[in-house]
Amino acid sequence: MEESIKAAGSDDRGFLGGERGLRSWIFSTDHKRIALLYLWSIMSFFLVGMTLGFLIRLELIAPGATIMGAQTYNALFTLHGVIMIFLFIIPVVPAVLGNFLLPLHIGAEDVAFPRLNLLSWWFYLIGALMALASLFTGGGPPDTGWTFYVPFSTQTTTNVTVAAWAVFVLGFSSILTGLNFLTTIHRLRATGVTWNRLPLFVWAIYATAWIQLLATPILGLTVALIAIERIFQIGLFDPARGGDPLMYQHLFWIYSHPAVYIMILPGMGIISEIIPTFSRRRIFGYWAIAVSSLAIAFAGSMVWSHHMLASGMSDMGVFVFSLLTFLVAIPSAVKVFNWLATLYKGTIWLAPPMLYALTFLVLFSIGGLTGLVVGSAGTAIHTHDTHFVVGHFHYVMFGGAIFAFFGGLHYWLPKIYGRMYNLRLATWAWGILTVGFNLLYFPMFILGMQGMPRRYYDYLPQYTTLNVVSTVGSWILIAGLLLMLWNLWRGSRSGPPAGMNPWGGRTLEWTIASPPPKENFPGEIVVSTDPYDYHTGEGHS
Amino acid sequence: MSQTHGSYGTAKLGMWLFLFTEIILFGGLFVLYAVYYYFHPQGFASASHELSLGFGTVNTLILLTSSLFVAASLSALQKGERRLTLLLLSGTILVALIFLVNKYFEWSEKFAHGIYPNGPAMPNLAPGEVVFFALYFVTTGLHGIHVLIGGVLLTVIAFGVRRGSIHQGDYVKLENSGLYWHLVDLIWIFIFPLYYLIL
Amino acid sequence: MNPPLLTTAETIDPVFWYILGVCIFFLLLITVVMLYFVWKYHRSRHPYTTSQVSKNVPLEIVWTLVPTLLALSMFWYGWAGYLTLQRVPEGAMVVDVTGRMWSWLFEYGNGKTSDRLYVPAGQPVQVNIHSADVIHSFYIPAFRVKKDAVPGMTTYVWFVADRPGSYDIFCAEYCGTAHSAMITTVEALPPEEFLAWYEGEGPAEADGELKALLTRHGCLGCHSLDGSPGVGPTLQGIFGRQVTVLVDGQERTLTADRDYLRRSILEPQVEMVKGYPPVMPSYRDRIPEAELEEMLDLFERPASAAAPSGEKLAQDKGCIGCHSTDGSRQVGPTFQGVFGRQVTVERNGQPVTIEADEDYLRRAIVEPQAEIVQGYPPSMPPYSELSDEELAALIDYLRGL
Amino acid sequence: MVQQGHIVPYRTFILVWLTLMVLTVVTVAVSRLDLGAWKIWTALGIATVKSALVVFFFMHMKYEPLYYRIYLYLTLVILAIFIGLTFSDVHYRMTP
Ligand code: HEA
Ligand code: HEA
Ligand code: HEC
Ligand code: CUA
Ligand SMILES: [Cu+2]
Repeated sequence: MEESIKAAGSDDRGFLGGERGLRSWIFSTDHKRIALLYLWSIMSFFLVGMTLGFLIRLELIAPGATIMGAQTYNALFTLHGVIMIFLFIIPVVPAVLGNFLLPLHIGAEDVAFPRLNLLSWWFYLIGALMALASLFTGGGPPDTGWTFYVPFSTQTTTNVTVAAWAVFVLGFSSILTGLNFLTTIHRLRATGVTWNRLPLFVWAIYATAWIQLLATPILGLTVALIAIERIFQIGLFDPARGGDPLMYQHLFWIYSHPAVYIMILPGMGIISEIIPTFSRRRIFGYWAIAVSSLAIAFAGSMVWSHHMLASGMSDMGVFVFSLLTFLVAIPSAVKVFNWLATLYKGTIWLAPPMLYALTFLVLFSIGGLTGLVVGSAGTAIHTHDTHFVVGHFHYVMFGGAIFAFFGGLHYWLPKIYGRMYNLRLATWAWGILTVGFNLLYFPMFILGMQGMPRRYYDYLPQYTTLNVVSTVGSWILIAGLLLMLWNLWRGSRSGPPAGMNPWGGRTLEWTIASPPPKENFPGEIVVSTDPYDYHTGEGHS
Repeated sequence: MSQTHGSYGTAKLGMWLFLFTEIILFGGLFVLYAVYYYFHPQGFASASHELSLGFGTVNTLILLTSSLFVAASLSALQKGERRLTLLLLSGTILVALIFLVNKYFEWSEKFAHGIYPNGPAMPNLAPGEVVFFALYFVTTGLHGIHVLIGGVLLTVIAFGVRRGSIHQGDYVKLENSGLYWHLVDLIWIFIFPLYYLIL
Repeated sequence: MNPPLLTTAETIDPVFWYILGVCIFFLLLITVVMLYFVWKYHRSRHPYTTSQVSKNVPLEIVWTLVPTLLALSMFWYGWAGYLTLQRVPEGAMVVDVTGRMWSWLFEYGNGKTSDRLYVPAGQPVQVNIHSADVIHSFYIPAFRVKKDAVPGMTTYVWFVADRPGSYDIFCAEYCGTAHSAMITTVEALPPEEFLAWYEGEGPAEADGELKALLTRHGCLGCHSLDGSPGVGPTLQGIFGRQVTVLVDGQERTLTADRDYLRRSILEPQVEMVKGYPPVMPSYRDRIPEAELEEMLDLFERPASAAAPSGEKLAQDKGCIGCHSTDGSRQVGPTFQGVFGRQVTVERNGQPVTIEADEDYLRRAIVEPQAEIVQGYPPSMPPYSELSDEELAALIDYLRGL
Repeated sequence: MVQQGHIVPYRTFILVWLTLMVLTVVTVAVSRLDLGAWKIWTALGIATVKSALVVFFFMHMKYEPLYYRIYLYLTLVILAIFIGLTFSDVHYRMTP
């Protein structure tokens, strides 16, 4: 891929230059090269996951068998979920943008443990390959849903065991990344980068890293127990032997709820960078945003059982977890209001990153607010495990985390590759994507209200119309997505030079060349500016 | 500050963070223990009688002693007493082996009675007893794996000390491996009363 | 009952409206403010920043506190609704339901069983939920109730069907291959009719014996009885058929005799029918020996050429999902009195009024888009796959309503 | 480059070790008494003291910067939340 940047004239290839060849990449300990390794591998799996989503939608275009059988469908949404969650959205922002930017944002030469960083990538790759291997070995692709609920997951004859170990390995990768980032933020800040001068993206990564560190081990344990249960049948969750199937769900969600904040917090960090830059405006409520990231991380570890409101849990459990769920929404609300206030009296440039950031505000709000509907005890009973939930989580994950990530790509790819994509095409792609997105997922809220359960291969005819709309939406979405990816790809290969600071950002990465030199900064630096150092009377140049 | 001065503290912080994840990993098993104990106090008590208090106590004492050796070996290295360091490390590794051998006998005794996952004795047990043994095997098994890893780690470190790559001026590898070993001990300090002592 | 009993739907719906209302309010607020700022401070209108204020503590407090209070109010209202769902009114009729892969079995106080839930309209019903294998979830959207069926636990829901009619029951917790086929209905009957059913033999279990047995054990989730391939091979004419199986990877052809069928059910993974995935669970200890014997007997007996039942078809094909039989308007017009009634339809965009005779009904089923009843959306799918007998049976059934 | 961590005297370690030994014996002895529900709490209490000794002396926590301790407590609080909130379900469950 380094071939892609042909040294054009004076253009310096920075960390992309120097050593060439595959080995110089897959064994590199440079955080920037590792970030790109992640980018390429994660994006490949993203396309696989996307294609599966597309096939799911095709099947649902009409009741009955459309293009596949029930068993295939069940395997498809399982893989779609597993790939999207564990191979894509959990690692994507920390591993790609976090890896690339964290050292730059704090004025460091690399992360604290560069070799461990490389090892994390290898774990990611091995885990991913194991997940793929589960498709072709044993009793066929797993068909449990990404949640692996017992006792079904311990009884099905499909290849759940390998998938479980794959998730275990992926969890390891995530833990090591979190550990690395926490240590980096603590120990490697350049002189002058005090805690109140950290860019909010770094704060977000910091909060995320804590969740990765303290929640992921439970996931490792949980999937290991599934595998052990399948191999030895020890009966830990079997009621006939004194176990309790609901305890599995507790363990699973103890990780998997906090995991949704692993997905969204770094995205929120990106938004906190983009909005000030394109408004030429100091971020409003720096501390409110930083502290709310920590608050989300902490409170997020206390609400897991809102996924179990209809599971036969005790009423007290329902009371406690529903109440805490409403409280965890508050820090998100605080962030949204502070971002809005940042626009006030700024000068707003609707460049593609900003378009994604603003769309994020709306889509994430829709997703978050519908989270309240599924979090309230009375209404949760009706909406649980229906397409309403499917709508909710695609809005927060795709409309939230991934739109933020797309914004981040548009914002930082010119820094990473030193080249600019076509702004007009990017705007078009954004428009198509946004229209397709809403057409695809909004009908799911109505379907859910009407009672269509999720993970349904076949449905009753009264749900047909909205399913057709949704499927058509997915086609439009695809068009936008492919256009966007192609434009970014072409831009990074052969766009015009982007220059050091195309957007006028104030964080440290904009003070060095694009692409950044291998050693990042010329020796040790002393920082005396604030990451949001804008002044009244500024405009876009 | 930048990475050139401070890699000692950096490595140690990294190790501690890793230990936190280990605490949570075993913590998950303790969550299960707490809940199942709550559901089946009788079953747990009667099953716990089946475990040998003697083995458990000896293993506890052994492990605590090994922790002393490791802790002292660090002080020794810091003071430059290399021979003493090596002696203490060998002691620790020896103790780790004794622990594992003990564990082996303990497990095989259970196996001989048909108590193992899906073993012949299991269907006759009360539900609470079955989960007790399930948890017992998973927890002590996972702990055993940690003992093994810790032992191997310390062996590598001991060779490092002998070769001189780990010395008075650069001992963070010993310190970190020691931390890991202490964690293994720490976990056992809780496993012991929970599985052997409650009646 | 006084005061009049609120149904579960009547309890939960206002909660929905309240929470959705607050959500829509905030969404509009955020979107409007955002769009306004973007317009007002767009760089073409506002080329330079005019303020760098970055802190306002009172404002932070306000926009923390107001959402908190609103959130608490939403929580509380939702909790109150939930309590209603959990508190079964006095005098509720108790029915037990067991979920298994992939069917529901209802058991009533007098030992009667059925695979649909028959209840008297207007009387509260408590359903105690059990599972025979994995986790399922008992879900009736019309009543806003749902609860998981967890092995080793008994859970419950209650509801009251205030009008006679047919309401969908879904399995909402993923439970394997035929999860989405684990569907049945609540049949709310007028109290006298219910009593008649409850005490008599009733029309409910008119299905063939074999079919009933297979449904009960969830076989029909994967196997058909009409020759169509499903997850597994069809069971139509299975007895005596030549099958090619793989044993330890070795291909072998044999005749499906009694022994083979027994093995296929108890140890499905040993002899694998070629071309099918190894997903069939073993039914050892899951089917009582007596029932297994009965099942094999029935396989052996050549299938009687039973005429299709129109009512059954209407259920199976999902007609009842959109059409009521009690005169109420649903997605489509009611079936009650449909035969011979005067309808106004749009044909090629022209409204025409015609009498619903046999021919019209046939067209309306096979080619519903050609004539759309006025006032209804053109959402009915065409059922061109129906055989002539099936169509005739359906129309016969409609004639009787 | 010399690493200057705190050097703990052997004497401290030996004292700690002796205490740990004694506590182990005590906990075994106490477990033979009939304390009813208190039994598990005494056992856990003693285990907590023992582990604190290991953490603070053997593992040098006493000599580390304050934030190490804060992070350790954070981890323990999170674990306590995991166990505690699980009981908000389990403790009130009607059919275990
Ligand atoms: C990025 C991922 C992400 C994020 C950020 C969230 C955020 C939230 N989620 Fe979501 N959720 C998922 C991913 C995510 N979720 C997934 C994947 C599932 C399904 C898993 C599965 O079963 O497969 C799920 C399922 C799920 C359920 C279980 C549904 C069910 O199965 O029955 C619940 C229930 O409470 C819930 C609630 C919430 C809440 C309250 C938030 C809150 O954090 C949202 C906070 C945000 C806002 C509230 C919006 C912004 C604020 C304002 C606009 C101001 C106004 C605010 C107030 C008045 C409070 N989610
Ligand atoms: C990051 C998370 C993420 C993302 C981005 C998506 C993206 C999509 N998902 Fe998602 N989805 C999940 C996470 C995600 N999903 C999870 C966790 C579940 C739950 C799983 C479970 O229940 O266990 C789920 C479940 C789920 C369901 C519910 C299944 C069911 O319950 O029955 C549906 C149904 O429509 C769906 C659809 C889609 C679609 C259409 C997309 C679209 O975005 C995809 C758009 C498609 C494309 C853009 C295709 C691009 C194609 C190419 C580039 C190649 C071209 C190839 C061909 C034309 C063949 N998903
Ligand atoms: C998960 C779906 C599933 C369920 C439920 C299921 N089967 Fe099967 N069945 C299959 C599949 C797939 C095959 C073919 C592969 C095999 O032989 O295992 C099969 C094969 C068979 C065969 C051999 C058919 C032949 O052509 O030789 C018989 C007989 C059979 N099943 C009967 C039953 C009965 C009776 C039940 C219910 C008590 C049942 N099955 C439930 C999936 C299922
Ligand atoms: Cu039963 Cu889904
Ligand atoms: Cu959640």
